Amino acid sequence: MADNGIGTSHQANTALIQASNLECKNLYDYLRTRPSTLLDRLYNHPAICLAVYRELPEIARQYVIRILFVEQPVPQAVVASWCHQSYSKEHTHVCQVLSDLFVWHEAPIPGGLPGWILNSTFKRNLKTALLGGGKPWSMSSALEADNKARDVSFLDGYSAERWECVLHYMVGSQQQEGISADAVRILLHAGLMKRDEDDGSPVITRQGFQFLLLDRQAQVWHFLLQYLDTVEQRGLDLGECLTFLFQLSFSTLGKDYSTEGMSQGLLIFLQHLREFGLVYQRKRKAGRFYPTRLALNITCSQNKGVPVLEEDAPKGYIIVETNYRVYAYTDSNLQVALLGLFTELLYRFPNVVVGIITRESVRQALRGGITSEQIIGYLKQHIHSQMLSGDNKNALPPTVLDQIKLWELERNRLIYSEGVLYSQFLSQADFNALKQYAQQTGCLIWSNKEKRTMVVNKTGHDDRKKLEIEECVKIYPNIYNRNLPNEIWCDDADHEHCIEAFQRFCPRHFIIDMMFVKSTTWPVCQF
Amino acid sequence: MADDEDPKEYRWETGYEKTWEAIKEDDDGFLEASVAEIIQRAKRKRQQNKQVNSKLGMMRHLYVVLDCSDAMSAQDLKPTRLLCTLKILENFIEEFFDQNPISQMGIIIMHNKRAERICDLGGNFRKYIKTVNGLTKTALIGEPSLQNGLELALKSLKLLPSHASREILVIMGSLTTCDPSDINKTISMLKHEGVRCSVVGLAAEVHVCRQLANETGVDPPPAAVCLESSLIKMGFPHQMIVEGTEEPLTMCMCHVDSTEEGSKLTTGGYYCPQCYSKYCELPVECRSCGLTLVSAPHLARSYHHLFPAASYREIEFDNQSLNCFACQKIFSEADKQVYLCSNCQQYFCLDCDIFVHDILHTCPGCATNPTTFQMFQSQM
Amino acid sequence: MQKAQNKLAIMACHSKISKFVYPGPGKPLDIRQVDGQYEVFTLVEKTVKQNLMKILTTETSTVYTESLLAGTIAMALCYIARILRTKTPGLKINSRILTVTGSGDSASQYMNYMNVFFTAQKQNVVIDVCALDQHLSLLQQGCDITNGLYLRIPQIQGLLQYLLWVFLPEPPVRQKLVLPPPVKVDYRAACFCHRELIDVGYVCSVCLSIFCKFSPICTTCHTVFKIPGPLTVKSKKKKIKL
Amino acid sequence: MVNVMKGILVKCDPAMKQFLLHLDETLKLGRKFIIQDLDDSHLFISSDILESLQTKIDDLMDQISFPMNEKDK
Repeated sequence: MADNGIGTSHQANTALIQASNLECKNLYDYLRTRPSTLLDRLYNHPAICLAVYRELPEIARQYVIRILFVEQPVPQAVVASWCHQSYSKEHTHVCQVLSDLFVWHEAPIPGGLPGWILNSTFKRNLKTALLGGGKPWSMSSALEADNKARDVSFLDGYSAERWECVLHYMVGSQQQEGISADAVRILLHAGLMKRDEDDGSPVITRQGFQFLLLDRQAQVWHFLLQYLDTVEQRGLDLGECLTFLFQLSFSTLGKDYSTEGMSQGLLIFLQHLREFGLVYQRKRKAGRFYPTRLALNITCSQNKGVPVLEEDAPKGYIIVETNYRVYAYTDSNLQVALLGLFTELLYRFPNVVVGIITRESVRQALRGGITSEQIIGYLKQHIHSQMLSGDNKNALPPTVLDQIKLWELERNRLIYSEGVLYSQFLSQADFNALKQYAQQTGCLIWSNKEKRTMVVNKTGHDDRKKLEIEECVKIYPNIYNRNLPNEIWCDDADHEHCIEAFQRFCPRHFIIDMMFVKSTTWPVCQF
Repeated sequence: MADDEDPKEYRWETGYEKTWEAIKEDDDGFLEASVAEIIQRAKRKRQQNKQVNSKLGMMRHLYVVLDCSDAMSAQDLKPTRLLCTLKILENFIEEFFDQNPISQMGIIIMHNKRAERICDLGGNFRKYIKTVNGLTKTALIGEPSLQNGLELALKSLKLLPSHASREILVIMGSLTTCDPSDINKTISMLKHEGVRCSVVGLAAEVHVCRQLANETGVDPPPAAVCLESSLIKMGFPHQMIVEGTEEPLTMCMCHVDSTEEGSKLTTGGYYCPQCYSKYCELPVECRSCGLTLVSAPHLARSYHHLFPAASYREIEFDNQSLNCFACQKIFSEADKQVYLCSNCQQYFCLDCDIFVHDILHTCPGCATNPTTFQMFQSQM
Repeated sequence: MQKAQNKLAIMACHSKISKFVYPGPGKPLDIRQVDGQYEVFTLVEKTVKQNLMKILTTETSTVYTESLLAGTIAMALCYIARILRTKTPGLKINSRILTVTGSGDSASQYMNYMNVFFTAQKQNVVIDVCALDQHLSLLQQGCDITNGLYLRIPQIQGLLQYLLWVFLPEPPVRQKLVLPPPVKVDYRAACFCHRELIDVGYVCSVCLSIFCKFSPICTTCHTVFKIPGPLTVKSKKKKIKL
Repeated sequence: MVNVMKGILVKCDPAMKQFLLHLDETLKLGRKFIIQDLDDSHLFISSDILESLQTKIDDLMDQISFPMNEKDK
C-alpha cells in the first residue's frame, strides 16, 4: 500500500552504498553552528537564556548556577575540583560545551591564573528570567477575556489536525487538502520530499520515511529548524523569529496572548505557525492567539519529553503479540499508512487494524532505508498502556524485536564501499609512505602490511591523481598536460625520457594503470 | 483422626462467590461505575481483615524445609516447580525479614532420601537470597525424606532459648516420603518441643502432612501466652570513632572464614559492645559471645505492629471537605466514600487510607495535630 | 527551572498545623507576566507569599512545642504516593523531600519519624535535611536510611549558596559532584526508663521496649518476666524421652 | 610498478566470503567478478556486478530463512 516508488533500481546501487540518514540536531548543535554575533543578540532575551540553560547537560547547569551570583571570574582549578576525578572526561566535555555556546569565556583572575566568567548578557538575562526585573516579554500585554475562549482539548484537536495534514501529504494518502504551499516548500528544502521527474509532484524520500517515524515533538523541532533555514529568503529576521519561538515555548497552555506590539515580520511568522498548528487564531486579524501543545517546551528535544501526568500523554494504540501480529486501535489512516511501511495489513475494522510483521514487510521497509531501531522506536513510542502495566522493561515481546534486528543484520551482511585497490608495491617504504598519507587525508579504508595491499576510497584517489599531474608537469618541461583530466602527452623522442621520469617520480607518488598509446606523434600516458 | 471435611476447609476457597452477579449496568449501560465500586470494596475488604493483629512473637526462628526430589522437576508450575518455588521463596524471605527484622531463618533441602542443611539459623537475609539463587542448579534426584528433614530442623531448634518461637515450613512437591523409622514419633517430639509446622503441598494433599500440620500447628505463630516472655539481652553496636586515631584495618567476623568478595580488610564496621568483634552488617548474632546485635531502627521497624494507626470510618461523601487532607486530591463525585479519622477528624481518600494503613502506619492528621499528638504520646 | 518536567510542592508547618503552601488549595490564580520573569516563577512566588501570609496571620497563641515535622513529611509522602499512582505507566520518577528547619527534633516524635523514614525508604524517596541552627540527630538518621544529604549550616547568610551547591543537584548527579561526605550516624538506642543511649540493653520479647538494666516487669506491656539464672543459661532437657 | 584497480571493497564474515568465492568459481553470475581476495573478511570485486550480486544474496537469504509466522494467505 505504501509502496510508492522508494527508489528506482538504478538508484539502488548508490542507495546501498551510502545510506544518508536523517540527522536531527538538538538546540545545542543548532546554536553551535550559528555565528557568535547572532548568539549575543539572542542572549539579551530572558526566554532564550532560560531555554539554553535547560538544554545544557546536568553538570553544566550546576556550574552555571553556582557562578551565577559570583561577580569576579572563578579560577579554572576551582571549577575542576567541583567534579570527581572519575568524571573528569565529562568535565572537559562540559567546559567545551559552555565555551562553544559563549555561555562563559576565559578571563584571567588577578593572580594571573586562567578563570571562567559568565557572559555578562547571558548572566543578566538569566537572572531576570529567574528573579524578575526588566521589561515584560512582548506578547503578554493585558487582554480582556476572550468571549469564545478555547479549552485545551479544542487546541489539541486543532494542532493535531493541522500537523497530521502535513504528514498525510508526505505519505501521499488521499487526505491531501489543506496543506499550505509554504509547508511543501519546506519539505522539499529539508530533503524530506523531492520533485519526481515525470509528473513533478513531490515524492517522499528516504529521509522522509525516517522523519515520519520520529515522535511528534522531534518532528516539529526538525521541521522548524528547516523552516528557520529558509527564513532569510522570506525577508524575516532570524533572531526575532527565534526569540518569539522560545517565548512561545514558555507560555502556558490554554492562556491567550495578545499580538499587538509585534513587528510585521513576526506577524508573517505567526501566520506560518498557525498553518503548521503550533498556534491557534480564530481569524487572521484576531488580536490574540493561543499556543498549542506542539509549541510548548519545543526545545527540550534532548530528553525524552514524556509528559509526567497521565492526561497529556498521547494514548498508546499498538499491541504487538509474540506471534508477530500487530493490533492497532486507531482509525487515522496516517497511522495505518505508517504501520503499512513495515507490516502487512491483514484486516481493517472501524476502530482497529490488524497486521502481521513478516520478513518481507520488514525487508521492504529496510530497502526503503528505514532502520530497525526506528521501527522499534516507533512501536515503543505508541505502545498500548495495557502492555506497559507489567514491568515496562520489555513491554514489546523481545522475540519480535530481536527478529526485526536479525532481518536487518541479514540484509547487510555485506558492506560495500567503493574504492581503489593498490597492490604489489615495490618497497615497504613506499607502502608505508602512501598508507601514512592516506591515513592523514582519512581516505584509507583497508590495508594489509604483509601483502602490501591497501584500499583507498574513490574521492581520496581522484584528488591525488590531479595532484600528481600538476607536480609532474611542473618538473618536466617537455610534458604537456592537454588539460584532459588524466592524460599526459610528451614528444615521441623523449618517450623513454617520459617513462624514466615517471619511474623516478612515481616511487614517491605513482601513476595509475599507465597505458601507452602509441600514436603517430605523441605517446600518451593515461591514468 | 476423623478428617473433618468442613465445607470451608481451605481458606483461599472462600474468596470466590459468584462475582459475576455483582456487576450491574448503570443507567446508560456502562459497567465502568460498578467495576470501580467492586475494586474499592475489594480494597476495603483487604483493609478489614487486617485489623485484628495478633501479638506476634518478635523473635521468630523458622526453618524452611524444601523438597528437592525428582517430583519437583514437574512442569505444571512454569517453568519447573523448583524454579517457581525458589522465585516465590525469595520474595517470602525478603518480606519475612522486613516484617520481623530480628528473627532468624535456616534452609534445609531433602533429596535422595536424605536431608541436607544448606544454611543454618542466621539473620542476614542477603545471604539467604544468594543461597536460594544458587539452589536453582541443584540436582533433583530420588525421593524426599520428610522425617530426616524434620529431625534435622528439630536438632537445632531444640537448643534455642525458651522465649524464641520455633517454626518449620515444609514445601512438599512429591506424594511419597521415605522415612527410616515411625514418623509419628517425630511428630510427637515436635509437638512436645512446641515447634509449629506448616506444610505447603505443591501436588495432591498427603495425609501425613495434614496430620503433621494439625498436630503441631496452633493458630497464628505462638503468641506470647504460651511462650514465657523474657528480657533478652541485646547489644546496640555503634561505629567506634576514636577521635584522632586512624581506624585500624580489621577483618570483620562475618566474612572471616568466607572467601567471596565481601572479605576484605575494612576500617568501618559495627563493634559488639561485649567482645568488640567487628561485623559489617546488622542484625547478626555475635559468633564469639552469642549476644544478638541489633540497631535501633530494626526494633523501631516492628513498633508499628504494636501501635497501629487508628482505623478510619467510611462515611458517605457529601463534600464535607474540598480535598483529601493527606494528598490534596480534589474530591470529585467519582469517589463515593470518604474516610474520617476518629482522632483528628480529618477526611482522607481511599488510596490514602490504604497507603497509611499498609505502609505509613502513622495518620498524617494525628501526627500534625498537637492535641491528638499529646494524647497519643501518653499512650507510648 | 532545571528541567521542563520538574514538579514542585511546598509545605509550611509549625507546632499547630501544617499546610500545603504551593500548589494552594483553590484554583491557581490567573496572573499576567508583570516583568521579565518566567510566568511560572511569578505564579509560584505570588501563591507562596499569599498562603504564607494567611498561615502566619491565623496563628495567634504562641505555644512553644517543637514543630510537628514527622507529620508533615508523612503528608508529603502521601502526596508523592498519589503522584506515583497517577503518572504515565512507562515513566521513572525520582522524588525528593527537602526539609529546611530551625527547630530541634524531639524524641517524642521518634515513632512517627521511624515510620516515615522506613516508608520513604520503601518508596525510594530521598530525604534531605538542612538544619539551620540545632543538630538534628533523628533527622540525620533519616537521611542516612534514605541516603539523602544532611547539612548543618555554619552561618545563616550563606544559605542561598548552600542550597544551590548542595541541595539543588538530583541524586544521580550528586555522585558526580564533590559534596560533603555523609558523616557516620550513631544508631544507638535510648532506653525507655532514662532516655539515654546505652550499649547493652534488655529488650522485652513482647513489646521490644528497651531497658538499661534487668527489671522483672516490663513497664510498657506489664508482662512478668521469668527470672533467668545469673547467666541466660539454656533450659536443659528435663528427661530424655525414650 | 604499483598496480592499481578500481572496484568495490566488500567486507563480510568468512562464511559469506566462501559463498561469494563459490559464486565466482561456478560462474553463477555469468563471469568471474572477484578481482582480488584480500583476507578472510575482505574481497575486492568489480563494481558493475554489484547489482546482480545483491539480488543473488537476497535469494540466498530467502532460501535459508524459514517462514516465521503462519501467514493465513
